[in-house]
Amino acid sequence: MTAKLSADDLTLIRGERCLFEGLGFALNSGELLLLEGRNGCGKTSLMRAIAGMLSLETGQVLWNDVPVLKQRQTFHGELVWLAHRTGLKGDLNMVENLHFEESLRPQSGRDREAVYARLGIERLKRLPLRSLSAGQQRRVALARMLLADVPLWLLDEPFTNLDREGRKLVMELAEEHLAAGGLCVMAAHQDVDINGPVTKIQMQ
Amino acid sequence: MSDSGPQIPGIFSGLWATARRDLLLAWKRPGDVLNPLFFFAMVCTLFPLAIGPSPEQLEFIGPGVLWVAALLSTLLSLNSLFLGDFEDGSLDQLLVSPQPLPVLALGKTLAHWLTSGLPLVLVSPILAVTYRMPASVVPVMMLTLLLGTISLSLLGSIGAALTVGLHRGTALLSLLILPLAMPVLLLGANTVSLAAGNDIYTTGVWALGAYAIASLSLAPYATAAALRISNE
Amino acid sequence: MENLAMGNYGVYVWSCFGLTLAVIVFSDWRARLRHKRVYREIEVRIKALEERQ
Amino acid sequence: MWKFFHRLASPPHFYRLAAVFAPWFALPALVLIAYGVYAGLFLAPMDYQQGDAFRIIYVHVPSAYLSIMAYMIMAISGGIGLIWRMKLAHAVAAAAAPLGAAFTFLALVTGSIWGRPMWGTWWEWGDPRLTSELILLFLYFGYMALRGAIDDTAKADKASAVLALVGVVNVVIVHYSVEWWSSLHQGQTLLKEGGPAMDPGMLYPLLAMILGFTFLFGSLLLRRVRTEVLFRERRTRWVREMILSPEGS
Repeated sequence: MTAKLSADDLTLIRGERCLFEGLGFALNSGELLLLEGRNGCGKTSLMRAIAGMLSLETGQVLWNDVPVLKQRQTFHGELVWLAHRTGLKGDLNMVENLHFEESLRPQSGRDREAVYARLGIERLKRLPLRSLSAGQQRRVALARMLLADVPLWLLDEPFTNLDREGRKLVMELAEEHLAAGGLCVMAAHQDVDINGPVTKIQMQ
Repeated sequence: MSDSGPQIPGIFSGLWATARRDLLLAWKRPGDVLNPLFFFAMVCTLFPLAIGPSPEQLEFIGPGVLWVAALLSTLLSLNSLFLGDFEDGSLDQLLVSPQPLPVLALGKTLAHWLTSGLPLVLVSPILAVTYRMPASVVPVMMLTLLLGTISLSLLGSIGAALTVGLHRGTALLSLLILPLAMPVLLLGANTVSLAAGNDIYTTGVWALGAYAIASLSLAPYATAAALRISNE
Repeated sequence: MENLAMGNYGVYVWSCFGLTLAVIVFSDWRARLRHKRVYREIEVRIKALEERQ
Repeated sequence: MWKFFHRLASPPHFYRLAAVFAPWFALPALVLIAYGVYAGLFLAPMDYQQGDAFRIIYVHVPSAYLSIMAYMIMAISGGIGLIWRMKLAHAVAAAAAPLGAAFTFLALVTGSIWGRPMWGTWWEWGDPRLTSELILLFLYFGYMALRGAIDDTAKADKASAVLALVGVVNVVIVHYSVEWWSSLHQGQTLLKEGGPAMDPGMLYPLLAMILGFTFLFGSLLLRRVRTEVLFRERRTRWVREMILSPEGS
């Protein structure tokens, strides 16, 4: 199955500021879109626009050549979004948090224990997330991403709060996802070293 | 990836999951459930202290006081309906989930009602007794509160969704919701008064029921639209 | 004069009409003022931009 | 036809047209209101129950009617703005709110002044219309407060449109529930519904006032929408060109 994410002529104005204008891209299965630029230059806004959460001044985002706003649910069933804020509940433990996500999104049926072990969080299952470090919480968010069965990954600053090893792991996971025919949009202000076809958008 | 495409869990799964998660959160933080109840009891205490303990007077104002207290305490708990989700980013995750947003909003509202409206209904007889409400009227009061709090939770979810993420959100929420909630209060309190005066009160109950059904079928859409707008 | 007294209700009737007039005039005056202010602000900003170029 | 609406909805076009049309609303308003006030105050016969105090209806009823109409306009244009993403519709909604609130306030105060000689009190909770009107005023306050609390205009437009649409459903419910409530506790009201037919000498001035107030509202609204459009379009080229052009505006 191949998938395609594309956009043309995206313009977003927030209040008085024009964050981007006439922006376009096309991304096919197995490709990575890298959004570069310093903080506050509109990477997150572009990511949110791709996810269909912002109303754009002009242009549209297309999934398999159909505007995402016309098939919001289908589109949302084919993506996970690793946002800056993890969206996990501090009062609940890892299993409870992931269980919630399972009820909303198609699941890949991967071996859970193996995923936990790979992310190094297999011992944290019964602890409330509040008591984990920021890096560990981010790993739980990564587990959520891996357990979902979706072609499109939206990764907003995935390296935040992670150590060198964690960063390497994220890059490996992204490479594997691309190799399996997935698509990936990544916003990062650091250097990213991922093998595979990469499109870059430099944002001002 | 299978060729038939991945299966998105059904809408009841989404409804149940959001409700279950919020109930679980309420279980881990019982204060959030208990505080509005204490508030309810305290507002009910204020009136005898302010007006005086004359039994006839208390019996007369009882239905109104209980209903006003219920409305205010629901309002108190509404502010946190979407706030926690907004702050930790799970609201974003709900917005990009493949489930219909009105269903998820309904799930959250259901959990809100189960943790704020329902306890209120269950506690109300104790306070009604202190206001010398006749035993025959108490079930009517509970019924009106049951139907009324459903409507209030649903109406309130619209207001909470509109004000989530705004500074000064709490005061604004009251300003938005109180005028919308006035018909519910009016119907509820007067129905109980009618019942206490041995008058025919069924009109009020039917009207409250109709209001609850109408808000059940319309409010989730408004809430969903408001959530998308607030979170842009 | 008798007509104006409105059979002892004059105070009420005239205050109602007077108040209505006052509110309408006030609201229109505020609207005009705001229009002028908005226009002036835009004018100042645009002229300043023009001169800089 | 569509083309006409489309052009009307374009901000520069509307901005120019509104300036042309505003006097065409103001003129009939002036004539009708002048006739209505004169005829209502001096020509219309006295009400046999209320005496001359009934003449207050000549300002009370048009205000009350406009208070509802402004809310409808607000909700409908909010809905149009939400569905068809028409920016002008949001500007209309934003401009209608303070006007509607002003007329609601007028309806309340004139009703209350009427109540003083009639009921012997400034405020009578038993009157369903006044009570509904008060709740309507609160709805306007809520709407304007929400608008004021959101900095981003586009977001404020959409959020307040949702609120207005929810509110408009509620206005109907408020009306009927308050009616029911006051039927439990008897009350006398300023304008009796289904009462005896009005004397034509009383009715015509009232109709003239209602029509005149409608035109007046139209002209006041046009002016406000114009300001709103100018403010919202302050960064656009047409505003720049208009301001730099020698004749200005």
